[in-house]
This record gives sequence, C-alpha cells and structure tokens, in this order.
Amino acid sequence: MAKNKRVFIKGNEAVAYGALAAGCRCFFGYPITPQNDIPEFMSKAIVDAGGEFVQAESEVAAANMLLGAGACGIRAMTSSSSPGVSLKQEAISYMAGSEIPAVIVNMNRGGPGLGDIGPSQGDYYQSTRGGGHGDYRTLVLAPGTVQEAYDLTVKAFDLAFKYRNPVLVLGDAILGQMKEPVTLTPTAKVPASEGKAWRLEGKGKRKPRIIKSLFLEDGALAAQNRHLEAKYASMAGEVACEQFQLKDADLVVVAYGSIGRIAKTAIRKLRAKGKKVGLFRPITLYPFPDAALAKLAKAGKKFLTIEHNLGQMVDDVRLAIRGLADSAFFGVYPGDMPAPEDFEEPIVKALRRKA
Amino acid sequence: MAKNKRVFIKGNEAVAYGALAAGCRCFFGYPITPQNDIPEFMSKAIVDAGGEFVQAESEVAAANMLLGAGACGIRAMTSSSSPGVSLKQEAISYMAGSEIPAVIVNMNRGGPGLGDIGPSQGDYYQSTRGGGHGDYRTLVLAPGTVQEAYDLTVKAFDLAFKYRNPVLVLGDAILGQMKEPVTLTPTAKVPASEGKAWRLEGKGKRKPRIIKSLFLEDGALAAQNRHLEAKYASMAGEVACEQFQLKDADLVVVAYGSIGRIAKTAIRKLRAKGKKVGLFRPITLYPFPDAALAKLAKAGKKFLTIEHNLGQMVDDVRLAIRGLADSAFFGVYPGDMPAPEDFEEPIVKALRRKA
Amino acid sequence: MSRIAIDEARCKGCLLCTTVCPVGILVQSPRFNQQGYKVAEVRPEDRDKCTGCTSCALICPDLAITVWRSKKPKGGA
Amino acid sequence: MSRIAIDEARCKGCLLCTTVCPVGILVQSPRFNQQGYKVAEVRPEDRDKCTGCTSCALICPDLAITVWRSKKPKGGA
Amino acid sequence: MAAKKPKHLDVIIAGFGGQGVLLIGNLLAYAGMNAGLNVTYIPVYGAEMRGGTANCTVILSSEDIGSPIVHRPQSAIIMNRPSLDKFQPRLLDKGVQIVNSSLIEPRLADTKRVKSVLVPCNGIADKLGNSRMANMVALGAFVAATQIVPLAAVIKSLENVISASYKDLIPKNAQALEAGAAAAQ
Amino acid sequence: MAAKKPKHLDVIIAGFGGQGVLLIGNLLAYAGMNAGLNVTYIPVYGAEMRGGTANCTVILSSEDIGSPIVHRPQSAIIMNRPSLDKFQPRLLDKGVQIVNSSLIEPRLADTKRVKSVLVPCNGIADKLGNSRMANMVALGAFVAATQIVPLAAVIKSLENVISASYKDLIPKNAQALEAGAAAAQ
Amino acid sequence: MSPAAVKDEILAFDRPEVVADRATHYCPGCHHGVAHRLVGELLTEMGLVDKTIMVTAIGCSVFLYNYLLLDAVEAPHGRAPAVATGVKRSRPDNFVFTYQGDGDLASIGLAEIVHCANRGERVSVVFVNNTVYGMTGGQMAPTTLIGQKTTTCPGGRCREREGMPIKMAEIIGGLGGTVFAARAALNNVKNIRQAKKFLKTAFEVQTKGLGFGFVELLSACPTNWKMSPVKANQRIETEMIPYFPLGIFKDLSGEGGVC
Amino acid sequence: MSPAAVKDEILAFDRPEVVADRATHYCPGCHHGVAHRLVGELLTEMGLVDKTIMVTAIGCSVFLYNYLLLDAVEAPHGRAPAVATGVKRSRPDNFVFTYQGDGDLASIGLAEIVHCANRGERVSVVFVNNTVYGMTGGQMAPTTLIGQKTTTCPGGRCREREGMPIKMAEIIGGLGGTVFAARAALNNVKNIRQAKKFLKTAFEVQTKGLGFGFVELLSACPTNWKMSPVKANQRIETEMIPYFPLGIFKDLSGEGGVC
Ligand SMILES: Cc1ncc(C[n+]2csc(CCOP(=O)(O)OP(=O)(O)O)c2C)c(N)n1
Ligand SMILES: Cc1ncc(C[n+]2csc(CCOP(=O)(O)OP(=O)(O)O)c2C)c(N)n1
Ligand code: SF4
Ligand code: SF4
Ligand code: SF4
Ligand code: SF4
Ligand code: SF4
Ligand code: SF4
Ligand SMILES: [Mg+2]
Ligand SMILES: [Mg+2]
Repeated sequence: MAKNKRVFIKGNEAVAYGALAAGCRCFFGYPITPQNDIPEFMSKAIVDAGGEFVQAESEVAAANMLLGAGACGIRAMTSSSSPGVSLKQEAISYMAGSEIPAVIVNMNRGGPGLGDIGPSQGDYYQSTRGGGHGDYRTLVLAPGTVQEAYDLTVKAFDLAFKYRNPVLVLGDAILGQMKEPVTLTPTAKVPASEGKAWRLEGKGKRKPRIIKSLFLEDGALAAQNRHLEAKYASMAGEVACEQFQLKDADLVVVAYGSIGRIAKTAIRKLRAKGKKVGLFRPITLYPFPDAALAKLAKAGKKFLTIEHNLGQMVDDVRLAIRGLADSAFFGVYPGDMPAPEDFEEPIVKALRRKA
Repeated sequence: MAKNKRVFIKGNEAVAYGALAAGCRCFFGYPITPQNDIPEFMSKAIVDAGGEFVQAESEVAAANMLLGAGACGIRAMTSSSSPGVSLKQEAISYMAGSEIPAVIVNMNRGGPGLGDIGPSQGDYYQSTRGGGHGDYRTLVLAPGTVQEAYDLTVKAFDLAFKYRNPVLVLGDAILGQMKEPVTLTPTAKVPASEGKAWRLEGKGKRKPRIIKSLFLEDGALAAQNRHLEAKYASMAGEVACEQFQLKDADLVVVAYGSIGRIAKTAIRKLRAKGKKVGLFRPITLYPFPDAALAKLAKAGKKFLTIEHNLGQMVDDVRLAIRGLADSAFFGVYPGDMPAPEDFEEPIVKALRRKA
Repeated sequence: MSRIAIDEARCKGCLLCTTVCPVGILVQSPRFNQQGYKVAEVRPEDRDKCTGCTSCALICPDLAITVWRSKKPKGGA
Repeated sequence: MSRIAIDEARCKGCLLCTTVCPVGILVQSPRFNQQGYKVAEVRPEDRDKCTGCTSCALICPDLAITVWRSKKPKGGA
Repeated sequence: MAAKKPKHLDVIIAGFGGQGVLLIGNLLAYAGMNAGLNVTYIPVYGAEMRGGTANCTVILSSEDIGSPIVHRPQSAIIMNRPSLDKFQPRLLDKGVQIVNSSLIEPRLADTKRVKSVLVPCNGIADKLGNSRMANMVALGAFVAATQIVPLAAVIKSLENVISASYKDLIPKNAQALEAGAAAAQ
Repeated sequence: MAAKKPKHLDVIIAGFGGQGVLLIGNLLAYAGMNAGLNVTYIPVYGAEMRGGTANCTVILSSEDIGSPIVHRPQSAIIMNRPSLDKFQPRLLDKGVQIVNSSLIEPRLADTKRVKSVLVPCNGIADKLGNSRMANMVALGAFVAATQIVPLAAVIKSLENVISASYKDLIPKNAQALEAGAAAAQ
Repeated sequence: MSPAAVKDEILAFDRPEVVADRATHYCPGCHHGVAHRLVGELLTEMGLVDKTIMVTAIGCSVFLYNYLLLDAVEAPHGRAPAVATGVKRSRPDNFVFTYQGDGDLASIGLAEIVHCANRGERVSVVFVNNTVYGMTGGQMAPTTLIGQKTTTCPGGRCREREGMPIKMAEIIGGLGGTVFAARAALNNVKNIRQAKKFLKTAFEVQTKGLGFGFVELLSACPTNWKMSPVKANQRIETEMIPYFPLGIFKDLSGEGGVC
Repeated sequence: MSPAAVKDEILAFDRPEVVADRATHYCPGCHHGVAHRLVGELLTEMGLVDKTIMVTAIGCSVFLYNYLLLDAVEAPHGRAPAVATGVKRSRPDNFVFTYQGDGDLASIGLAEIVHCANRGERVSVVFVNNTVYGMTGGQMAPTTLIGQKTTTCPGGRCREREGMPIKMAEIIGGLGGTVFAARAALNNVKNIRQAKKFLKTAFEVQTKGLGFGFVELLSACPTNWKMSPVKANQRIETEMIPYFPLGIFKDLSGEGGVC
C-alpha cells in the first residue's frame, strides 16, 4: 500500500484496509448484513496479501477459528453483526479467559432478535459488559468516522497483542455503509517476535505451552481472575474520547459512534443559536473515560446521554459521575433512523433542567 | 404430587420439581456440570408426567427448541450453566424480540471460559443486561434457598406467560448442589386458555398468526422496541427482596443468591458482637429493587455490595442509590469458595468508612 | 377452448413460461408493468392454440398465470 | 529371558492385561496400591514364562507395564 | 455561494434503482474530495435489498462533517416522481432541487418555497445518444446550480467512479455533465 | 448442649470416597429435619469428579440457616487420615470431633484444643459383621457426643436414605448406630 | 383478476387460497415462488392448512409468512429444525414443516438438521438449494459448485481451499431417523411435478407419524448467479443436476418408518 | 522406576517421552489412556513431537495436555475442528490434530467436524467414541446404542424417541474434503494395532499435505457403562462393533488426496 494514500471508502472497507495495514494474516467470517463488504473484500485482498480467508460454517465456528489463530500469536480477526456476535459470546469468554489476542468487529444492527438491518447501538451492554459468561472484559473501540474505523482497527490489533485480550471494534450500519476520505498509513511490519513468549508453534526443544481457560486446581481460577482483574485495571491508560466545545458548555452531550457525530451537528446548530452545549464522545467504551467525565461533572456541568437504544451507556456515564452529577437520557429507538434535528429539542430540554 | 409434601432435595432437584409443579410440559437440555441433576431428573419425571424430554444436540439447539415450544404457548424450559448459557444468547434475544414465554435456568459456575465447576456470580451482567444483542430484558430470579429455587421456578413460568417474555432463574453451583427441606405445593392446573390470544396451534378458521422478531417495514422495529420498553417498565411491580435486620442498621450489605445467605451468617455473627449491620438480598435481579434501596439510602445508611465476582451487581446498587449514597464493594474471586468468615472484615471496614 | 390469463401486475417478465409452452405461443410483450418488468403475453392471434396443458402456470414462479381448459375434447369447442 | 515390570503405583487394577497374556501369567495380586487399587502381577514362579509379546503393555491404559525381550531366541537364555 | 466563506452543502440524490443515483452521489463526493472539501456519502440503507427506489446523501463541507444523515437537506437531485413526493417537502426553505422533467410533470415542482431547476435529463441524455446518462446530466445541472464544486472537478473525478474497463465511456459522461450544466444556466 | 436454648450445630463429615460419608451426612440432615430443625447439607464440590476424598457439611439449627458452607466448623466426623490433617486444624476451639481410630493413629487426634472422641469405627463395624457400616458407627458416636438429635430420630430416618430395595439392611444399620453411640459414652 | 370463467370451461390451474394473493419480493425467475406454490398446493390438497405450523428460516424466504397464510414462527438463522422440534413436541397433532435455504440448512444449521433427522422428529423439511447465500448478496454456500464465482470466492469455488459442495439429501438419507429423503429440481415442468410428488411423500411420512421427511429442491437464484432466469434454469440442468443427482435417497414410507 | 535393563535384553515396550510420566485421572480400564499412548507413539515415531500443536476438547480428556507433552490449545466444547482450522491456517507447517469425544464431536460439534472435513483442512482428528458423555456423568450421547441405559435415557435409548446412534466415520468418509476416514477399536491387541495403523495413515495424510484425516476409536467407559473394565472390553466386541463396523471408509491417501 502506498504511503499515506488517500482513498474514498466505506466504513466496512476501512475496517478491512485497517486490518491489512495492521498485518492481519487470517480472516474468519460468515455473511451477515450490514458488514458483508468486510468478508467480501477480504476474500480476495487478504489472500492476495499472502494470508488466509475462511468463510466459516457459522459465527460460532468463525470465533473459534479466531481463537485457534490467536493462540498461535497470529494477527487474525472476525467480523459480524449483532445476531452473529451473540453467537460468538462463548468463544469470546474463552479467549478472554485464556488470554488470546483477537480482533472482533461488530457492525451493530437493530435488535432484539432478527430486528432489522439498520443502525443501532443496542449491543453496548453486550460489548462492554461481556455478553458471555464470567468476569471478563474486552477492550471496545467505537469509531465515529470512516478514518477512525481504519485507525482504530489498526490500533485494535496492537492492543490485542499488548494485553493478550480480545478487542472489539463496535460500529453500526451507518458507519459500515457510509463513505468518507481516508488516509491510509503504511502497512505495519509485525515484529516476528510478537507473542514469542507465549504463542504456540510446536514445542520444539522448549517446554510445552498450554493455552487454556480451565483452572481446576485449588485457587488457580481465583488467581487467574485476580490476574485478569489487574490486567483490566492496567488498560485504563488506553481511554480515548473526543471533547468538542466543552470548555464553556453548560451541558455535556455524551454520545458515541455515529450518534456522536450526528449529535455534533445538532450541537453546532444549537451553538449557532447561542446555546452553551458541547459533545463528549467516548472513543474507547471499555475502558470507559470515567475520569474525564468526572472532571466535567466536578466543573458543575449538566449531562445528557444520547444513544441509539433504550439506554445503556447512560449507566456508565451515571456511574462515572456519581456523587457529582447525574445524566439525563435521550434514546432513539432502534428501527428509527436518527438525524441531528431529532436531538435539538432533547438537548435544549436538558439544558433547561436544573442541575 | 401430594399436597404440601415436605422433601429434602438439592437445589437442582428443586428447580425440576418446581417446573413440574408449574405444569412444565417440555424440557430441552444439554449436559453440563453443575446442573446435570436437572436434565437427568427430567428425563424420567417429565416423561412420566406426560411431557417431553429432549436432550438437544447443543445448548444452541436446546434454546431454539424452547423458542418453538414457547411460540406454541406451551410451558417449557431449558437449563444449563455458564458456557452453555452463553450459547443460548442469540435465541434468548430472539425470544425476547418475538415475545415468547420461556424459562431458562443458569446454575452459574466459575468463568471466564471453561473456568471451573464451582460456584460463581460471574454471569450477573449477562443475565441482567442481556448477553445477547439488542435492547431487551429478561426477568431474572435469584433464589437463595432450595425452597426459593422451587418457589421461584414455579413463579418463573407464571411470569413468563404474564409478560410473554423469557425468565431466567439464576442460581449457582452451591444452590444446585446443596440440600434443604422443601415444602412442595400442589401442581398447578395450567388453564387451557393460557396464551390463547397469540399461541400457534394451526390457524384453523382464524387468521394466521406470525411469531417473529424481524420488523423491516418503516418504523415497525422502533414501534416494537417502544412496546417492549413499556412492557419492561411494567415489570417493576414484580420486584422482590429480603430485608434482614435493616431497621437500625448503619450498614446495608447487598448480596444475592448463595452469597446473600452466606453474608447473612456473617451479619448474624457481627450483630452478636453489637455491629449494626443488616442484609438486603435482591430476589429479583431484573427488575432490580431500586426503590427499596433508594429508601434505605435516603435514611442515611451506608452500603457494601458483596458478590462472588469482580463487581457486577454493584453497578445496579450504585445506580439505584445515585445522588443519595454510594456503595463499597467486596468481591470473592470465582474459583475461591466463600465462607461467612471471609465477609466479616470487609463488613466491619465498610461500617467504619465515612458515609 | 383452453386459454390462459396472465396477471400482468404480477408477471416479472422472467420468460420461464415462454420456454415450456408446447405450442410456443408465450412470448415477451413490448409492455412494461408498474414494477418495470416487460411482461409475457399470448398474442391475440395465438390465443386459440393453447392446449390448457398448464405447463406455463407450473413453471411461473409468480403465480401470474391462470389456466382454463375446455370441458370437451380439444377439437370440440 | 523376556520379562515385564508393572509399575504398581500406576496400575489401576483394571485387569485388562490379564485377558491378553498368551501364557496366562498375569493375575490380580492381593495388594492394594496407594490409590486403593488391587494391582496386577506376574507371580514369581511364572516370571520366566513371559514371551515378551508386549500384548499386556499394548492394552494397559495406564502405561504401567514395561517389557524387555531377550536378545537371543526364546530358548537361549 | 461565495467562494471565501465556509462552504457547506448537503444533498439527497434520489431516483429508481437503475438510474445511477448512487454513482453520481459517489462522483459528487469524489469531486468534493478532490477539490479539498470534507465529504461524506451514505446510501439509503433500507429494508429492501432488491428493486424499488434508491437514494443517497452527500455532504460537502470546508469544516469537518458531523452527521452524514440529513433529514431536511439543503438541496436535492430528484430523478423520478416518487422521489419528488418524498423529498421535495423535506427540502429546506430556499433549498435548491434539480428535477428531472423528463419523468416528472413540471407542474409538480414547487417553485415558491424552494428553487426548482427543471432539467429534462433523459431527453438531453437521449439526444447525446445514451439515455442511461440522464444521471450525469442531472449532476451537471446540480453543480452548475449550486457551484459547490467546479464542473471541471466533477469531470476529472469520473475516473474515480468509472472502472478501468469502461474508461472509454468517460468522454461521453463528461459531455452529459456539460450538457446538464448548460441546461441549468 | 441444653435442649431449650436455640440449637445450632454445624459438622463437616470427611473420609475416603467409598466410606459413605455423604450417606451419613444425608442421614443426619434427615434426622434433623424429622426432629423439626432447619437443616442444610452440601457435598464438597471439588475439581475431581472421580476417586479421592469426599466430604460434606451439614448444619442443623432451630433458626433459619444462612451459609450452608462453613470454613471453621463446630464439629466434625473424621473417617481417615487425610481428613484429619485437613479439618482438625479448622475445628473451632472446644469443638467436638469423632475420630475413626481404626484408620487413624489415636496420638494424632488433638485432645487439648478440641474434644476428640476416638471410636474404632471399622473395628466395631467388623464385629457387627459388616465393615462397610463404619460410617454408621461414627454417626452414632457423633449423635451421642453432641446430643444434637436423639439417636432414635436418626434410626427412624434410615428409611429416608436407604432405598426400598435395601430395606432389609435397616436393622443392621440401626445396630451400628447404636454401637457407635455406646462407644462414645 | 382472472377473466370470469366461461361456460364449459374448467379452471385447470389457479392459486390455492393458502398462497397469498400478493406480489412477492423475489427477483424475476427466482424459484422460491415455485417452491412456495408446491407447498401451498399440497397443504391444500392434503387438508393440512388449518393445522399447519410453519417454521421459517432466515434467507430470501424470510417473508414466507407473507406468502403462505399459515401459523408461523420465525427461527434464528439455521435453527429451524430445532425450533420445529420444539413445536412438534409441543403440538404433536399439528403438521410442522421448515423451509430453509442452503446457507441456513447446510452451513450454520448443519448440526440442527442432522440431529433433527437423526432423532426422527416427525417434521418435514423443504430445503431450497440455490448454491448461494441469496439474501445477503451472493456469498459462497456449502453447496456452491466448484468453479462457481460468488462474492466470497471471487475466483470461483476451489476444491483445494473450500472443499466440495455438500450433498445434503444423501447425508440426510444416511441417517437412522430419516424415513424419506429425496432431491428434485424446479427448473422444468417434469422436475417440478417430481418435486411435488417427493414433497407429498415427505409430508405423508409426517401425517402417518412415521418419522422425518426431507426434500431438497435444486433452485435458481438468477440474481446472484448473474444470469437471466432462462439461463439459470439451464444451469440447473447442465451444472447442478450432474453433481446433485435427482431421486430418492431413502424411502421407508412403505415400511412403517422407524417406529 | 522399571528395574534396570539386564544385559542381552532389549526394551520391547516403554513409554515414549512425549507421554508424561505421571498418573492419569482416568478410571481403571478407561481407553483414553490407550488412545493417548498411540498418539504419543506415532508422533514420536513420525518425528512430529516438536512441531505438533494439539487441540484439546472438553470431555474426560480435557487434561490431555497433562499427559501428552505438546503445545496445546483448549477448544470450547465441540469446537476443536474450528480451532484446529484457525491453528493450521496460521501455522501451515505445523502438525495439528484434535482429540475429541463423541459428545463433543458428534453432538454439539457436529457442524464443525463436518465442515472441517468438507473443507479438506489439513488436520487430523482422533475421535474417541465411548457411546456416552463420560465427563459429565454418563448422559446419552449421539452414539449411545439402542437399549443402552444412561442418566438421561434411564430406560435405555429408544429408537423411536432418540433416533439411531450416529455413525461418524461413515459420514465423514462421505465428504468431499476427507482423504482418510476409518474406525478401529481399542478393546484388544489386534484392534489396537489396527487403530495405530489407521492413525498413522491419518497423520500421513496431513504431513503429505493431502487433506483431512479422521479415525474413530471405539472405546470403553467402564464407569458410566457400570461394568468392570474386562466386561466393558467385551461389550465393545459384542455390542459396539456389530453396529459400528471397523475398517476404512475412505482412503485417497494413495491418490494424492483432494488437491
Ligand atoms: C446468526 C446469523 N448469521 C447470519 C445472518 C445473515 N443471513 C441472513 S440470510 C443468510 C443466508 C441466506 O442464504 P440461504 O440460506 O442459502 O437462503 P437464500 O437466501 O439463498 O434463499 C445469512 C447468512 C443472520 N441473519 N443470522
Ligand atoms: C458449551 C458446553 N456445554 C457443555 C459442557 C459440559 N461438558 C463437558 S464435557 C461434556 C461431554 C463429554 O462427553 P464426550 O465428548 O463424549 O467425552 P468423554 O468424556 O466421554 O470422553 C460436556 C457436555 C461444556 N463444558 N461446555
Ligand atoms: S397452458 Fe400450456 S399451451 Fe397454454 S399457454 Fe400455457 S404452456 Fe402454452
Ligand atoms: S413465468 Fe410468470 S412471471 Fe415469468 S414471464 Fe411468464 S408469466 Fe411472467
Ligand atoms: S509380555 Fe506377553 S507374555 Fe509377557 S506378560 Fe505381557 S502379555 Fe504375557
Ligand atoms: S492393564 Fe495396566 S492398569 Fe490394568 S491391571 Fe494391568 S497393569 Fe494394571
Ligand atoms: S437473490 Fe436469489 S434467492 Fe433471493 S430472491 Fe433473488 S433470485 Fe431469489
Ligand atoms: S468416566 Fe469413562 S471416559 Fe471418563 S475417565 Fe472414567 S471411564 Fe474414562
Ligand atoms: Mg441459498
Ligand atoms: Mg464420550
């Protein structure tokens, strides 16, 4: 790939480009709208790049192929959308439990059930709380632009290996289908030594390595959970967010992903009318940017969380600012397509509300 | 079953007895420790009672068999433990989305991944937030005694049909394996008319009925989500909790299920030493007993949440009392077996902490 | 006399019927329907050639064809 | 002379080896090992009957049996 | 629109599935990008995967773009009657729309609340020898009417949206764009 | 323990897999239940599903029972050496333990911090003609030593834990219980 | 809609009432419409309409309930046989069938169909094999033929990398619980008649309580094959049938099934 | 441990190094131990120990990594073939095998094994069929024989309700990507020798890059069959082999596989 080339591509394509730029070697997928561009693109591109593409028999299988590749210390990924991601939950829990690096993309569509194929943020809980069983966390990156879809996919691979942990890239049908110009970065050289300390490659002359999540010996599982807890805590430094016109704002609108950028337009319009509102857009959903929000709360600002669901991230906002402030909530129902106009009234209302 | 018979049985058996008492007609299961007593018992008992037992090929299949039976308006259930429940998430999302009544039992074991077969409360998030995709909620009942395992299983069927919604019974390896005396209630006569307004039974001379979660027409999915949201709100009246020695307590220990009863012993011991502590044990995890907690917070009490995980329900406690108080947290790591002794020090520490 | 009727609103112009008519009277018409499909037809002059064999109806994926058969043996109408 | 050695700590007393010995010298001993299993044995008087055929070792699920075969043809020792 | 103050234009382009509305949406976006603007493009993302109508939204702006979705657009390119019914009422007051008068009765175009530029796109394209280029005619007209990007930038961007194997069609498309621009003057 | 003040006793019963410790745990629990007490029973729930040691915890109480799990029990029935090593140190000060002196060297039993009742369970059972009833001997001794339920209640509860097809064994088991009780006096 | 019947005419072919009188969303020449009609005709002829519970799958036929006017439940992708098991066990007196595509049945739902058949559930399965994921835009299916280009095997399916197309009727026919398994095609009148005969046997196997019945229908997806409907029908004859032979792979319907 | 070798003796049978020198957790007479040893011997003899990546499954053999000293990854229940696919695609030069039980492979993991075989993944599968879920306490498996009592079919498996035991070697043998599929038994010396031969061919099919190799091993679970080990071995002969015939169901190893 040429250096810093600029292309005009869909969010789905940006994810695929990002994966290739990050040195992704294996892609395991299963068709589902609205992310089909990713496997379709990969079925040729990753093979051309010398990697492997497998259309798995199901999302369950795709996630488990990913588990196998990750255990080998290979950069690998899978992508899907909501119902398909539900099917991956057991494997994600296993990957977290056995500390396998992996990148999982979810282009969130409307639910519950089969729902529709439009955008939604209904999978926030599943993504950030672990839809699978047990105590585990995945890093969750929520791009708001096609450029971010690219950049954060690249970053997802780095984080996955840095923490030996699954990383989720959480977009939606809007991000997947929209096109924007994207500046491509040069393809990373994955160091040959990546994962050398733990990856499987045949034992050779060293001791055998076992990658597993079963811990039956007395105290072993507790120790593993303690270790994982410390690891999750250590991820706090990875928080990222966009803060837009917050300095003098009376009201902080908290919104992520596509909804964040739609809210931004609403905020611009309201600023033009003299309303003191700003945007806080979490880019990492886990770790959640608690501290930055708490700082804003300490400064006495009000909060409104806007999501494309019935209210999920608002829990994290409220927890982040607890004891300091509370957050109002405005939700667009999955199935409806939100536009900036829809947010103006709720924002004005929240602005008027007593702190 | 004789009237009000008293038996000495395991929690797992109590669930099975409860299901039969509730008129459960179909059981779909797949073996997994620590809940195997349930399918094993059912494989004979439900057949003897004229019902159907199917050992499904997987948890995915079991959950979907349940979906089919529920769509027919038949009282049916499945049971599993953590990894198996992860595999059911897609189907649970579908059942919620298509408003199918169903009872799902999770005898929580240690995770993440394969983890161990000991007790854990690591699946609280998955159970209460929906591990599946989209905005949906299942009622979650968390028995703390074998009697409750029986009673709440009976209740689960009633609630499932009352709300046309999946209901989760969330126990753990302790509850599943321990024995206590249980008073059995007479088997309910399920009214032949149950679900008559919507169940599938062949169209006969009426219009066809369609049970589905796909809503592609403009606004249809949003309308369904709005409808579901209202339904979830209407469940608030089902909240249940145990309050033990809270009147004069300075500190409220919040704990559910087996941990709740273990905490109770610790509290008794501390009361004997003159410590003013009490127990708040949520019995419904969804709907969560927010209001009762808020009332205690308003009374100026301090809070300590104890769980057998890294901290999950504590989010709900903090959200319930936000603006009024905060909750400390003490977690036993899954993999460790908690005993009352372990809780005394954290409770005393929380009691000393400034409000 | 046997005959068919094509529901032009339903026809999607796939032309499968044209491949099975034993007497070759089904052809593409020059007409587009509201869905934008160029529908199939039996030209007026061919109408009485229909044998009522129902082949066209059997292969039509859109149930656009209804067939009537004369009660008498074919030549009797 | 061929012979076998049974690792009594490993033997689980399943007796599968006793069913395959062509010369029938493997039998249950009266001894329990630490795991509580009644181990198999070749009685001292039968030791030199072993042909070194390895059947017992092949069927032993617990790798409790080691077999040595004499280098010379059987009768030569 | 003046050249020096911040530029911002959003447009909904709508028509039948086969009319090439997504293609000109892409082309306009490329032109904007090549002209140094920020751009977003999003196709309608509806239930029906097959047949029916199609539309897309393109935003061009000298500032960074928030929402890629616009409920009430500043401008529109309307290629058929159902699209007019749907989007004309949503157009902002004083918005600009190109209306394909080959397929839409001119009297249906609002000329009071908004500025309607009637262009017989199919007719003009037919005259150029290929009625399939009606979409290019419409885009040419749009660019002329809004001045959001120079026509030359659009023509130059044709190579971005027309695949290599159809390169020989570029001059014809350029002609159609020009004819559309001329018709909108 | 006095009869009138609130009763509460927890016990850990431990031994080899085949020694029937879960059976006497159940029996004790039934006896408690039949005597009108609240009871809980929980088997050890460990990693190994096959072989090895087994233990269970039984709690009997006139109040409702909180934790079914006890780390430091008031009493214990110790059927073999590994169980002594594991549970004797955990016994509360002044706790009571029945120690199966047939399999455990008597000198290993702590007689200072706790009260140890040494009973040659296998020996006594052997004398009664069935060494498999060592567990019943131990339970008989335990009931006699703690007085938590009347021995008669335990004997009466045998029918709850011995399946119908083995009913003829009940008298033998009762005998073993009685012999144990006698040995503990 | 149809001109009124003339005297001395009999209606030789018309839509059965159970088939909704409405346009479908299918592409021109798509065989789902044919399959729907056959099912609708048989349910009518066999008097099963009123007591049928239909289990729909996810695929282009996801709106089946809009076209066949029956009680219906929508199964998650691939899981229709499990859902049907739940339905049939709940309502043994009802007639229960699933209608599934090749992505649904042979890929993600393979375990479910095999075990449903192997258990001998008293349900019928209508399997529409069009060698491609129609609904999601033409990706490779387990039944995609060698050399066939799809959006996820753009160079054509390659035996070395993606294996051979899977023969479901044969696999299902090999299972213990199966009473009837057959394959037909929907590309010409003769094959359509055979398809109906097979479906009838499969349905009867259920109404007689014998066991599991399965019919694979080779079907065209002109859109994703990027062919005209007429060409697509020819492809079935020249490419599909040679690899997927038509016929009956198991028939115990005369022998009292597996009971 | 073994007495020191005496002069003029050769060691005719000893534990290969790759098999850990430790007691297993298996019940007396459990055939997992035999299967482990055969695999360990072959990997040693074929020089594959250093480059093997083993994919373990959930079942009684879940601790396989404690007994075979190899690089290993633990797959979720049933998914070992998918995990192995990921491993092999990542490390094509390594030797990759899965070791799975009948509940794992033939029930929950059916779709994964069939598609792994059908894709012709260059992996080897060791399938231990003991007709029961051993680890979880003896529930019915898809391979449980008719009449066999288990904890979830306490009256014995019934054809009418639970269907027929599934024949995996035959099913796998019927798939396009399979190069070798066979069934052996571990109940006597002759059969054990045959098992080793079959495993060797299956492994060679991978080392030669030909495709997918599969060996089913009929094995005893005395504990859940509630039989002595000796009786259990007899049961294999008298009940299992008559239903699950031994032999090779597909062998293209001489024909260059599926490439
Ligand atoms: C769990 C899940 N994965 C993927 C999808 C997306 N999906 C919808 S239909 C379909 C495949 C359809 O193909 P097929 O079954 O062959 O039916 P056809 O459309 O060809 O008739 C897929 C993959 C889904 N809805 N759910
Ligand atoms: C998703 C999931 N479901 C169920 C289980 C429980 N489980 C563990 S092993 C096993 C079956 C083992 O049977 P088999 O594969 O035949 O192996 P065996 O023990 O007989 O060797 C099951 C169901 C699990 N660990 N994960
Ligand atoms: S009924 Fe037969 S003859 Fe008549 S038009 Fe149709 S195919 Fe032709
Ligand atoms: S087969 Fe039907 S849809 Fe196709 S052209 Fe003929 S009448 Fe029209
Ligand atoms: S090696 Fe052969 S002869 Fe010697 S003990 Fe073993 S089975 Fe018997
Ligand atoms: S086969 Fe092995 S384990 Fe079994 S009795 Fe013989 S030596 Fe012992
Ligand atoms: S995409 Fe294919 S299967 Fe789907 S409706 Fe169109 S032709 Fe039919
Ligand atoms: S339960 Fe069965 S399979 Fe498991 S170790 Fe014991 S004998 Fe072997
Ligand atoms: Mg298909
Ligand atoms: Mg097994």
